Amino acid sequence: MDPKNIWITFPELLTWFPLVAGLAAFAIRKEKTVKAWALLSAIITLAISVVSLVYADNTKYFYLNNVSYFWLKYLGSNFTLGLDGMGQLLTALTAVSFPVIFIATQKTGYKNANVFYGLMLLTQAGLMGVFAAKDVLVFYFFWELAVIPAYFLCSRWGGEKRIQATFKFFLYTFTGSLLMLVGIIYVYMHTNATPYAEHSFGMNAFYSAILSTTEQNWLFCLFFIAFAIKMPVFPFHTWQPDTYEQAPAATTMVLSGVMVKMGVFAVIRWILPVFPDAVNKFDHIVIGLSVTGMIYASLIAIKQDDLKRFVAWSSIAHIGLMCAAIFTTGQIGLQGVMIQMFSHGINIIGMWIVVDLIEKQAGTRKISELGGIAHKVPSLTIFLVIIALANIALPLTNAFVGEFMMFSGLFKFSVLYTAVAGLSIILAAVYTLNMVQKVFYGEVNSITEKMQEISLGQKMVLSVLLIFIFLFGVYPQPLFDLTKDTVVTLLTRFK
Amino acid sequence: MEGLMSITEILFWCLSILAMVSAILVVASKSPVHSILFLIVVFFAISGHYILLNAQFLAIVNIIVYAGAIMVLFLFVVMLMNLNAESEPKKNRILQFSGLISGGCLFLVLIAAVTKSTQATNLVHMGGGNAGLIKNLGMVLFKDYVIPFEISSILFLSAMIGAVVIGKKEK
Amino acid sequence: MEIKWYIGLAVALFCTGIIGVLTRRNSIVIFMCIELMLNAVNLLLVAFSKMHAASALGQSMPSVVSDAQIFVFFIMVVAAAEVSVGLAIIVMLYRNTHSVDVNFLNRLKN
Amino acid sequence: MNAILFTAIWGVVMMLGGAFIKSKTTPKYLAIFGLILIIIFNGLELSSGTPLLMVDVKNMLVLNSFNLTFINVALGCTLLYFLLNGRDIEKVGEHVSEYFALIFFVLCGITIISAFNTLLMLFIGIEIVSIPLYILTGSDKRNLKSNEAALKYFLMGAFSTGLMLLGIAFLYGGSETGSFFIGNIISGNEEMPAMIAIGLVLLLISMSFKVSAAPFHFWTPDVYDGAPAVFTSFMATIVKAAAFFAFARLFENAFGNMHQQWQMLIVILIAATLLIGNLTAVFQQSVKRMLAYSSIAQAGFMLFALFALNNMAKEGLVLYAAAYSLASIGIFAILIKMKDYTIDGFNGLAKQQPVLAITATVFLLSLTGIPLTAGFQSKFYMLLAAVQNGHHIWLVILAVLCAAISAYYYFRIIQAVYFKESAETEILVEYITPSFKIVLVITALLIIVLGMFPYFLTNWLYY
Amino acid sequence: MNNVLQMAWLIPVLPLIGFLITGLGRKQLSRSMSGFIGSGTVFLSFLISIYVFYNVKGGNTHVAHYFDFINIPALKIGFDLQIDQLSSVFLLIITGVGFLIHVYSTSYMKAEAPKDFAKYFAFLNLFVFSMLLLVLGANYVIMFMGWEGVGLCSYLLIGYWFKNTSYNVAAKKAFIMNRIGDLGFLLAVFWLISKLGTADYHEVFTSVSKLTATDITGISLLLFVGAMGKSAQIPLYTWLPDAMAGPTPVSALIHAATMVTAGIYMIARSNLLYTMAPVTQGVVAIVGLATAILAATIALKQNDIKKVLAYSTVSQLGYMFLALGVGAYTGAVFHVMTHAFFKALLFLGAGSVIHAMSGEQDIRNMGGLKKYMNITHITFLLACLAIAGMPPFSGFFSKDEILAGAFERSPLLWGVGVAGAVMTAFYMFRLYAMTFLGKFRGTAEQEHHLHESPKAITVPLIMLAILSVIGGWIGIPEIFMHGGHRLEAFLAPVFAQSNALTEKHHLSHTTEYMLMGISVLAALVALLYAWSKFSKYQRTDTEDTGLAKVLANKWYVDELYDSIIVMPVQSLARFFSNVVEKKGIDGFVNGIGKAVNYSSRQIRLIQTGQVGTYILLMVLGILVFFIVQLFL
Repeated sequence: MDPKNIWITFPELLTWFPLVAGLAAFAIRKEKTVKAWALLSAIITLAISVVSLVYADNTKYFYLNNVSYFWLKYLGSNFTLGLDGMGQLLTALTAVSFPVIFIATQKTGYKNANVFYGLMLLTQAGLMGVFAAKDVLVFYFFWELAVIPAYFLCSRWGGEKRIQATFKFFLYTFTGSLLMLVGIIYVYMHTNATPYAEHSFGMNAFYSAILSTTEQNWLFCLFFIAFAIKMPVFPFHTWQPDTYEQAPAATTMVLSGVMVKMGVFAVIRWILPVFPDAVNKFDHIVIGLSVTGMIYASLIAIKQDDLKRFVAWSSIAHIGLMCAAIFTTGQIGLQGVMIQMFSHGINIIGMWIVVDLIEKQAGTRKISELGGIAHKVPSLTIFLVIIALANIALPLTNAFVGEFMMFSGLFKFSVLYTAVAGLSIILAAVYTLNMVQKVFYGEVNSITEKMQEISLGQKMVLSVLLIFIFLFGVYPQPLFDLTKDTVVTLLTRFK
Repeated sequence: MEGLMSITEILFWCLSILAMVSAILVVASKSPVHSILFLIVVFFAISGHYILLNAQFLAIVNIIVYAGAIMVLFLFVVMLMNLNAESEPKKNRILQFSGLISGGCLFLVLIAAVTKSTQATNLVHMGGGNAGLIKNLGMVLFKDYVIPFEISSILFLSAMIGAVVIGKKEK
Repeated sequence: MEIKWYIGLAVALFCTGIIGVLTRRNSIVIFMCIELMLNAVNLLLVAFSKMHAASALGQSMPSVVSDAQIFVFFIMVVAAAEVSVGLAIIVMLYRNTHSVDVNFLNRLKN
Repeated sequence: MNAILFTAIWGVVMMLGGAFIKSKTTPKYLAIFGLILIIIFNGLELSSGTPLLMVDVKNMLVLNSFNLTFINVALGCTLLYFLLNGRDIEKVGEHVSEYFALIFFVLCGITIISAFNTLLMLFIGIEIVSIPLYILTGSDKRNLKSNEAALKYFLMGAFSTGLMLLGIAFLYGGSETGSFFIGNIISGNEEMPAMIAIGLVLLLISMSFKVSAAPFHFWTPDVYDGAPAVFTSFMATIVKAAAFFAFARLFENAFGNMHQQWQMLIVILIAATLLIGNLTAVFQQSVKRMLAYSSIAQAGFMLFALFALNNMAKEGLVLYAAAYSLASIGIFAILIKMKDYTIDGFNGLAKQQPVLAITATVFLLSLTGIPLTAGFQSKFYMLLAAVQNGHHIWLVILAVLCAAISAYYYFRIIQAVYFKESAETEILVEYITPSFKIVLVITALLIIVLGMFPYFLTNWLYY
Repeated sequence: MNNVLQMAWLIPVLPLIGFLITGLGRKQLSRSMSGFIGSGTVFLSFLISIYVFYNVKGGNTHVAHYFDFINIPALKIGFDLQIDQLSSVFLLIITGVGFLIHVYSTSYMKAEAPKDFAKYFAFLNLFVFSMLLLVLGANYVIMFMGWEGVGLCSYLLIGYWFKNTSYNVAAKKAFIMNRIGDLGFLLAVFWLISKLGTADYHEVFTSVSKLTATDITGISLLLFVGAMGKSAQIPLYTWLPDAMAGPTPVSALIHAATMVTAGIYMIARSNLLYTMAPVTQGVVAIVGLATAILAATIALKQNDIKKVLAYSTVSQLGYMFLALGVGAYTGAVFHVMTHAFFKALLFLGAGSVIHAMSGEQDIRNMGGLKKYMNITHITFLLACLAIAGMPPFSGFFSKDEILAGAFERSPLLWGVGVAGAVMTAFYMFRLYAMTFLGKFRGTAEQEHHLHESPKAITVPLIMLAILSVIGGWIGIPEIFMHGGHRLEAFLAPVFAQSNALTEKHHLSHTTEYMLMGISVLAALVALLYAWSKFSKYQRTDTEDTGLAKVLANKWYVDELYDSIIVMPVQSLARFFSNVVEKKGIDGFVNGIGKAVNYSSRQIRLIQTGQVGTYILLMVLGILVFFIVQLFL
């Protein structure tokens, strides 16, 4: 296809459209209109990403998925966006999740809704940019652009303790990203010249940067801390439960459904290829941490009485597995991570939706105060049970594929870690079933008495999620085909 | 020649001692008025040095501007406020002491540094030399240094405005 | 006469000034000590200028010598200006507080 | 050259104006008009390379595109400053036009110290900057804080002048050439002689005093806090930036080729400044004082220019000057409008004054160094320069950690503005004109544009 | 490709469809409709299974590949179904017994509200689907899907009456214990993948030579761990008795006939690995035997009719594992089959009794039911005889084969096995006698509506009774009839590789006769003793003491697990969330913030507000700088 007659590319569309729509949203005063507008734009974005998936094949449609124009010319940073398999996957996830979230939280009212939805869409733009960036500086910009609106969303519309909680979250991530910035600059100084500058921020320049092993080691630390905080990996996780608990439901969904993937994505995109030696050096430490985190988080999840915190902890546990699998630097493990990024996004969003519905109706998140919802709202129960089981990777659900592959990748790497990590499978069953039993089974009580059947829209949204869950649980191959090349090319650096 | 040199040396030392002693007295003496007077003495001593170094212009300016104008200004202010020995409350000892010490240290450090350097023993061209004569300096000032000279007028303008802004009584 | 003596004298005067600044509380006296410091500098400059005069450099280009003395002149000029402003401030202060003690006012701290 | 002359002239004009104009508002317009003229002239000089009237400066001043650009930045910021704070300057006292005159003199001094080529010019320039500032600091005569600030500023300023002069004297004595021209104080990069070293240290100290770098920063919080807020805003931004420019200019041209021998001092300065500035700012309750400390913290970042001393650093310095000045002027302008200068005074501002709230947010984000703001770009350039220099990477890491701390106190304001509630009845700010809002928005936009396209500014340096 | 077995996917999919219809339409469907759909779909797949069976019998086995499940360069896992002798046998058992139990349920669950009724059938169908997937899967991954699927269904069905917390707890226990096993299973699969890069039965068994002995042992052990969980072996057996909380047909189908035998199927499927790992075989045999005995002992003192059956199931499963352990794979499968018949029958009978007793399950309150419910009584008796191993009932043949196999390995195993058989006979007839003989011990109004159950219940009973009588005749030992063991002949291909590895030293006929005689006689004695002892049982409220008490309390195993596993985990979790998290990590993070604040509060005190101090500090700074610059 001739690049000349392409006037706009998919990554641009995916990034700019939400941005513009978001800015426009600020201008809309009426709550209903702005909601409709946000939903509409989210759906359009989804449509765009669906189309882009059709043209995903970079061998044929390279110029539809890649674009670059001058930016900080003399610093060697061009505004480069590009979608490879992984990028496609995650932009798709982003595109899917936002309409779902908007529909699911349709009922919730916000004061100055226009700001709320504007910020949400800005966050989406930021996420898209992060997943599409092929230039470190651009990546960094979008990385922050995604966080700042999220921060405002959380501390403006969150719970009582929102300010401290989300500020903690912000400081955490900000510190992390600043450290990363130093790392970026350092690597930049070791990249090759470009026509206009003696160094370059381009992705390929970074991939081919010459770094001694010692340099790689401490640079790795700088980068990894930033991403570990975002994922989060034990012991950098302490911001997460508080933030998820305090943030408004919609934002929480974005945070845990998509933004968490930023960390995973970034590790794969920016750490593995740039610091291969360091990765081989630190893999045991990182995997050790992740595995510890899995068990740790699972155990704590057992003790949680707050539904949101419960989900948060379980999420930490699952992310731990992803992080571990990445550092096995094996094909199976990484493919597992790829598919799991998507699946985890879907499942966790589903979890949040259900939790949110419960909170909205029952007015409490305390597991101990709930019970017998299965009588009042059987449909909700069915949805939750399925999603929860998907979350703990029951076969024929999407998460199973991912976890299966990640575990077997990990097994290749080390039997011991796998055995320990495996315990989390059991623990996951324990805490999930505990929750299901306490919340949904048993006798109806005064609090759950007043709950009603959920709306059709919500049912539809959840059903969509279920479709994803089962579709990719039974036939995940499309996702593999999408990401295969990314993984293979990535692993060529670990020969 | 020998004798002459020795005379200048003697003069140098006398002036130096005079300057130092009165400088110390400036700091030490209780009453501000005394300090001022001693400071004037210091200035005179320094002017003496200038003459020794054959920098007549500066010697004169120093006397006129400093000893004459500035110090008198000080004197006026002090008188105006009729400050006397008792008016200054005692400063706490530790601070004074540490001030003394650190000042001394600074002195030692500087001296040590200077003596280290090779240039310390360069000779100074006493007497002679006509660079410091009023005529020559005048030439230089109004030929090469006309720009800074003009610019310094701004300084005085702002000083003047300052006097107005700050000194003028509010209505 | 070797330059080091002049340096010694100037530095000594300068440090005396500093010590005065550090040990006194009367703002006027402190100000005078600062003047003392400036004069020490002047002396030093002149001495240096004559030192250069003595050196080969001075012979070749006499401007080196006069530069320093002009500089001293400017220092005096500036000092004069400074004094007028400084005293104005002190007087203003005295008007408001009837004190010239530098530590009398410390509303601004921490 | 134009800038120097016309600022001086206009200063005189304003001064005389003070004698004849009785109305309080006229001087403002006069000043703004004059400033615009000056900017135009300077811009012409920058673009054409030839000043309007040639004056033989005997090479005591050097006006290249680099410092002309800087001067333009400074003048431009001052223009914004006038536009934003004109009314507040009128409120300070009755000598309105005198204040403006003084500000013009300061500008004159700024142009001098950003173009000086001999130590003499540096000295005079700095004095021309300082003396009016002493006065402006004390201009709120009835207010004891103002008096106190003026006295402190004056005494310490004079003291530092003394140090500087001693330094100059030693440089003169120590240099082989016996010249005050910064170019040829030292020749070659051999081990520097003791006297030069003394002179260098003393100059370094006096300059760090001017730019309020720890441990010579002590005057800053008190003076900024005591001075009338309008003038604080001016001092803390444009003047400080200029001082930095002079600092960098002096040390690059005079001692650049023996950089390694004094880099350690800069390292100490940076570390101390960053830590003290940021840590102390954290606990402040008064926003004004907090900003004073934050200005110290920012100075820590600007010092990287001297640490690195390469092209990147020079670009960065100009960028930083612009970014920092814009943001601080903006936030100060808002602060001045507030009834209550404490952080709680900002509670619930977003409800009452959305425009102020959003712009304030932009300014604070820029000060924090969030991407898409000029603040980020400038910090980024500084870090680039520092890393390029290659030594003491730990210092860079320390810097970013401190930046994280700074986020802590800047965001306290943002939180107050957006997330805290005020007692519904009380009005937080006094009357605000639409024009004020417009200028604020423009400033904010400038910051964002610079944040996205820093080369709009940096390209001028190589014009 | 145009192999008729290609359409094997219908077999599991039909129940799946049934599940979807009944599940989604549960609000609309009437009882009869959902009952019909539920049983109908299963019946259809039963028919297909028969068809498939005959195909296979005709020697036509087939691996049907439908689509790629995972297909990346490093790993290929197809969504394949394997139809061969082994799976076809299981297909028959599952669909056949499954169908009967569905029919039975239509009447048994009448009391339920229509939508719960539908839900019940949905779950039941889902179970059948998973079970079929389990046995049809052509690689361990597909098997694992079914494997966890059945676990899930058993969870759902045990907790079917979810209002009752204790039921939920039981369900949870079942699921978690299964998960523990599943972990073992998974690890085994990972091991296979990491060593062979495949999980396909065929490829694994062909390339098994690539594996070292340790690999094989490890893999087989881990697989066995999986089997422990699923088939309720020591130490993971405690969930099965609790699982009786579910509706009785469920117990019959899942916890007797099919699911619990998944472990046996799996080991039989991977028989080669086990044959090549003698260590594992030993472990399997011993664990199996131990379970058999332990469960039997416990069963002796249980009074809940279903509990007794549950423990007997456990112990029978133990026998099957014994068989597997000693390499008598055919025996194991054979016993699975017969056991499916008679145990299902027993449960259904018990269900019928409970139904009649309107929910009463304690046999001490029963007795003399034989005059009220005849068919139930007869069929139950037959089943008891079968399980007690009385010739010519089905149990006899299978159990005998197992014992024979055990004897081949070591007489000791045989001896213990016989002891177990004796106990079995004893407690079964204790149960029988206490339930049906003697006079009724229940309350009056219970007595007044005692009645024989309706057709839908009795017909399946009868069918199963017939099966449990004649079911054994497909496996008549050589000594009675040459070529009598048709099952062995049929299954031979599956175990061919293993049999090739183990040389068969046949017992002499005399010993074989002797062994049979002994075991049968011993059992018979126990049987009669129990009959006489309990036929006129009278309620005596004397506390059990000593061993009896221990048995009545199931050897206190639950309590043991509670104290050595559950409690520690709980307290560890509490420790983490309260101490490590709050005080430790988060404490540290917040500590940084506090430290900054504190230092800020301290540092700002330097700013004394006094010029003197400031200048002093400056001078000190100057000194430092000079020293750094000039003297360092």
